[in-house]
Amino acid sequence: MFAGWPLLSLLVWLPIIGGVAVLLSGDKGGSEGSRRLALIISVATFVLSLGLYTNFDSATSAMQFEERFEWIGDFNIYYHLGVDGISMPLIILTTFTTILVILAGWEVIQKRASQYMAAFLIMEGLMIGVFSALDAMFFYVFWEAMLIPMFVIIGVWGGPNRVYATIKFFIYTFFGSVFMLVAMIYMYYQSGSFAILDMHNLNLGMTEQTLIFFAFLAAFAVKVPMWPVHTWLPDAHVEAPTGGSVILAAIMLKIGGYGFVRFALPITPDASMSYDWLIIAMSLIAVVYIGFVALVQSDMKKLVAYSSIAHMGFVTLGLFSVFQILNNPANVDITGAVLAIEGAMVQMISHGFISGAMFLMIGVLYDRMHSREIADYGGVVNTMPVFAAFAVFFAMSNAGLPGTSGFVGEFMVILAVFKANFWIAFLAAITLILGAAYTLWMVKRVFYGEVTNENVKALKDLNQRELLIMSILAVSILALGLYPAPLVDVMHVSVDNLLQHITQSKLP
Amino acid sequence: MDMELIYLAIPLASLFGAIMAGFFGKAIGRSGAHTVTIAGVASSFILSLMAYNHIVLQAGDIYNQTVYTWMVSDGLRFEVGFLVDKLTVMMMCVVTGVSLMVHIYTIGYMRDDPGYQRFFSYISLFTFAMLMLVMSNNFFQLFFGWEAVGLVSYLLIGFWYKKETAIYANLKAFLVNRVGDFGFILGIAAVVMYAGSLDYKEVFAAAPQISNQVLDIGFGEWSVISVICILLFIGAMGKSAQVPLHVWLPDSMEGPTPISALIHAATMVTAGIFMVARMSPLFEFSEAALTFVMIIGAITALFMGLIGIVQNDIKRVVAYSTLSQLGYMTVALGVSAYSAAVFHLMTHAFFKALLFLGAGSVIIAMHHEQDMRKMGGLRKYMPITWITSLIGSLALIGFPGFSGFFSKDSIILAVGASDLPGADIVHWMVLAGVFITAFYSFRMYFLVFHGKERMDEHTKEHLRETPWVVTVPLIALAIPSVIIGWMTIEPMLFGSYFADAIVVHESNNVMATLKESFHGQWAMVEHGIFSLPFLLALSGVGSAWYIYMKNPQIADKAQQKFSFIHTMLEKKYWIDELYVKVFSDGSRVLGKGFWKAGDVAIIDGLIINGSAKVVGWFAGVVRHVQTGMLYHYAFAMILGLVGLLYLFANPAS
Amino acid sequence: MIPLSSYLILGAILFSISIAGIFINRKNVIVLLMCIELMLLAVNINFIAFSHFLGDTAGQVFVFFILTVAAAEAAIGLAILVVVFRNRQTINVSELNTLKG
Amino acid sequence: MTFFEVVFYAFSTLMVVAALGVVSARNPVHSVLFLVLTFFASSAIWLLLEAEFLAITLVLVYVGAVMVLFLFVVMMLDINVTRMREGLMRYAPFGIAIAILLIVQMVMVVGPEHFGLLAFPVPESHAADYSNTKELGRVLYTDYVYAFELASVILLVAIVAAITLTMRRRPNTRYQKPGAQMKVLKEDRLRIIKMKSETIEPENKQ
Repeated sequence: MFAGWPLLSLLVWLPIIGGVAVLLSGDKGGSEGSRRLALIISVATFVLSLGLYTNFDSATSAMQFEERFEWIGDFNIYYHLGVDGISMPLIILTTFTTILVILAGWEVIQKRASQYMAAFLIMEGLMIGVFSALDAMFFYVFWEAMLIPMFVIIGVWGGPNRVYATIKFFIYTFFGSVFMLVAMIYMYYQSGSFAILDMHNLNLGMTEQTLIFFAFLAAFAVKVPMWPVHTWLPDAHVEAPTGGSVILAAIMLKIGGYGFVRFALPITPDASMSYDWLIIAMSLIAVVYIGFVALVQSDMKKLVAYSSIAHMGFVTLGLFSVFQILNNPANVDITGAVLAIEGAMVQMISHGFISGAMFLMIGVLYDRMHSREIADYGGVVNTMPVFAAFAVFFAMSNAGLPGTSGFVGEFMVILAVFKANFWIAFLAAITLILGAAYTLWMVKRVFYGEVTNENVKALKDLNQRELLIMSILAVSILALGLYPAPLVDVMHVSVDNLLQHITQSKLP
Repeated sequence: MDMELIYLAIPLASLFGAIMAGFFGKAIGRSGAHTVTIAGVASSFILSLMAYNHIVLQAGDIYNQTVYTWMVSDGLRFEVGFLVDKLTVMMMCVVTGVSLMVHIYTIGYMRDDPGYQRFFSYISLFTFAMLMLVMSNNFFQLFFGWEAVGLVSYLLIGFWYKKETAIYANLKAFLVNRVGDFGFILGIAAVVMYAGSLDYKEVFAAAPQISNQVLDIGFGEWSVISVICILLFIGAMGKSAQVPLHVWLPDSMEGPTPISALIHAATMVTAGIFMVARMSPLFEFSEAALTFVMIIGAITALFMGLIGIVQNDIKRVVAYSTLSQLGYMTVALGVSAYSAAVFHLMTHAFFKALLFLGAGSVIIAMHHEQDMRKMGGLRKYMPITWITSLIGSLALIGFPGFSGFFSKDSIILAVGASDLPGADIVHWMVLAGVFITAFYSFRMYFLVFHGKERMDEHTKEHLRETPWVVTVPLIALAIPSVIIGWMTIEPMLFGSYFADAIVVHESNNVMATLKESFHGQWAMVEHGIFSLPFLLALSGVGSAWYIYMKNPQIADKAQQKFSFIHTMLEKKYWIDELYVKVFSDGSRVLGKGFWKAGDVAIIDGLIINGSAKVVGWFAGVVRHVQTGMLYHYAFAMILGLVGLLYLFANPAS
Repeated sequence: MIPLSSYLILGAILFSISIAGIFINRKNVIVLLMCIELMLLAVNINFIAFSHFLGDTAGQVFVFFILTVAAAEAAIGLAILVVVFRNRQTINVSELNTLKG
Repeated sequence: MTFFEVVFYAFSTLMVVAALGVVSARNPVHSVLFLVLTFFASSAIWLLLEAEFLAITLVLVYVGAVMVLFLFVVMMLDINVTRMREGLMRYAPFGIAIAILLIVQMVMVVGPEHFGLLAFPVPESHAADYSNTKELGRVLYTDYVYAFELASVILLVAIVAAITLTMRRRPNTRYQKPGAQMKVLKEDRLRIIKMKSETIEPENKQ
């Protein structure tokens, strides 16, 4: 299917151009047309992205589906796209999530619906661009451009405190990325090329590596987000419309993790190695500290936002524990480094599904009650039994129950970091308790018990559209939890290749 | 028939029933739901019997195969596979058998419940999960099943989701179990690190080599195998409700009674016992871990039994007796009498399920009244329930000849034969436990079935024996409660039944010591009548009779006299309060502190908004430079020009 | 012959005069505009002088564009001036301070 | 002193004087006229530099159009000259000081020391048949054609901007709207009502 097509270009530009078309179709005379158009485009993009999977050659670590044209010749900037086993699943996650987001906003968004849909489509194209760009400048352009639709989505369709949240979100992320730009330009002067793969082969001294590493850290840590630069996320989530939260949690956070994999680790392995304790400490704080913080949230969206931070802590923990794993003399045959990185990757994908599901779940409630306060609910299961069943399922997957995708990544990372250090694993495994505590306590307060008030009594169970979304997500989470092999198989070679870069000192 | 297909069909039949009842419950209706799930579990049971026939009776090959590969990463294979040996087959028969009884019983117990189909779906799902757990041939699937039974337990305890106590109990159960799983997953991680595999066979093969290694975890060096075993046992402590992770089990009685019988007495709570028995090749290498296991078990056996004395809720009494019996099993594990532990697990599964279902039967008849103080004299209204409960109680206290006698006496003898440090004290503790068990069991028995009829008139009018769907399972469970010990003690404990499933090192082999003095069941019964445990049990029954039948004032007097002890037992040694205060409230305080002080005050307030404020302040100061007067700007430009020219004019400087 | 420096000095003098003019006529927008024209002229002289001495036509092309832009600027500037005057009855710079915060 | 030098110094002096006039004249009209003079002088100097086309353009287009525009605006606006000159003298010394400082500095930078004949010898004059216009046109329409087009767009924008800025819609001006006028229907304007015919009773019919 689609063999020989310029798939990546299509994936990047189809949604963007489609988004513009949706924008032009306008809301005059009802938004039904633009909604349909948006759905068709997103489904088409998803189908195209499946072509990436079917045509993917998981035996090579080289970039595939490459497209390369000169863009700004004087600076050696190329229009250069390509994917490997690390970025390909993320692209499919993006296209998949966008469909759900468009469905989720179907009748909920009445104000400027076509613009809403267009923003998400354009966003989709830009995010795919981030995942597939192989030229640092090109990457940077997508990286920054991506902020604009998100800015608009929160700023226009957001909640009452949206301006504060939007500005905070924007400045936070912008602040980080400036340093990244500087690092990229520096490396351009060193290598004479903006190609990411050339940067991987660049030899850099320890001082340069350290500076570049921290520049990347500033950019990616904000995106992930890692403690202590995480406080934009709860605010942004609380104010964003459901769809915005879903995209934010499901994909935008992954871009931070992806950045670590694509830039920080292979380009500055020596600096990463000497500062891995910092990242590990930050990740563990994210897991434990944020877990406790999530426990006391009274706002459902905030709770899930904090749980996202805790889960993303596993990603960074997995990625940066490789050095300790490799240096632990007790490990002999199976090193565990691959396990750690693949665990982190799986955690990213799975968190995409689960956080998306959690936010959509809250969205369903919010659409009906216009409240995110846990205290306003209680006994929802009495009036929305089907929905409650889904909610418990998603909550369980958020708590990392085996059989759901949430378990896979956590399990792999815990197994791997045990090889690094007992106490790291110990602290990481606390998430088993905390994750269950905050998620299920919320479930208890929101769903179980007697009906607490008239509003809950009047709730209607899921409609067909919502049922469809929930079912798709539930099936995906279950499928990934019961059979993750197809996902990890495409990564193996790329992860091995990444490890080669990581383990090789780049000192001149 | 191909055995592989049978093994595959055993769990899947239950799963099929669960899916049918769960997703198509509305379509197939109430009778459809129970038909399909019972058919599923019944076929699981029959196929399990076939497997038993194949493995045990025909001495067929042990099956150890991978069903499918979940994932391969880093050379580590995560697989779903079955290991069917004699231990597994026994567990499969127990699980499916008890489950089948409970399924049938549920038809009567849940007759009027609106969540009928859901309930059947859950218990079938539980059967599936439990089968996956016991049939697993690797740690990964073990954990899978481990958590899955936890999930179903969560769902079932909270089955009556409107009941505040029930949803509190299910959250508590899940979280406490998660604490155990926390240790368990670390244990698995340690296994992966040192054995490089998740497969039982390979791990066990690597055990001798692991046992020489040490691990530095910050404070001193630990033997790796001890760390692994203790971590794994923490998982078992959660699932099998050992002190200090026992707090969830009594509360779990908020769930429907069939569940208490199936999950919280017969099967799921014994998963920990099963797991340790399965891991015997690892535990055998670590005396430290075995001692730890034994002590935890003894504490549970004695102190949880004591609480049972003061309970008035009929189900809670049974629940505490379960805790105490689990303690016995754990003690047995600790002294390397794995076979005795598993043997007790099996007999206990039958008689405890029987007791629970009997209690449930009483509860049905009493219109869901669970307070024993409002019962009494039920013997004449409910003869079948009465007689089966009596059988269950006798089995529980270890009346010679009944199944419980064989298993419990073996455990006590095994402890006596052990030479682990502390085994002497533990021996006395388990002996004391025998008295206590007899006392509270027969306290319950007398309070419920004998004496004055203390219920109100309305209830009394409607008192009658429960329908056949309830009584048939009672009878069906009463039979094995009586005879199964007699039938199986010889092969299981002293024969070669567990030869290839359980490994015991020569130095720890208490069962071999026991074997020397074992001369057949009759001899054991004869000897048992004059042994100390039986006398203790008898005196327990006697004092229960005297205190609660003959001379009820004594109970009240004792209560007043030893009011502190009574309160302590009533409050369960204040452990619940302690946990609520320390862990639940503590983590909330901690969370609030982190959030308010860390996130809101320091990060957001000081750093984020602080820097924004500094920028604002600075801008406010600098703003005054921007006068809005064109010529000021021009002047500034010219000053810049002059400066620039100065640089040009003096290129040297 | 006339050296390049003479032309440049001429430009410099012209430029300085126009700067002085900005200072002196700091209130009259129209004279300010004229001073800007003068400045551009000074720059143009430099361009043409360099173009001549370096034999490169590009300098003259540049002057051509500067003239174009200056013309456009003058047109728009004057138009703004007319509008401002129409609305405020003054073109005194110190009175045009609505935008000042 | 060669003829060139004479011309150069004469026009330079004229130019500086005129420029001084621009900045110091009391009346803006005078300023504009001085500015015109400055441009004339500079165009003469450009001729010396063999930039004939630009010199002529400066006079024809710039002086002819732009300066006239200035003059036009200055005369059109009723500027209170006296108020404008207030404080002129207060800043004059300051301005002059700055100007002198600048001149000194710039001379130091661009003076003969760096840009004298030694550094930049006077190039050979072009032959008589050399056409500066042709030369300029050649590069303008080849190398700089995009810039040229852009410049034309800028001019167009300037025209449009100037018109839109200054256009004033007078509320009581009457316009013709031919479209609307064409579309008018009879029904919009004419109302036919039925009524009984009024007949005047003959008063004295005899």
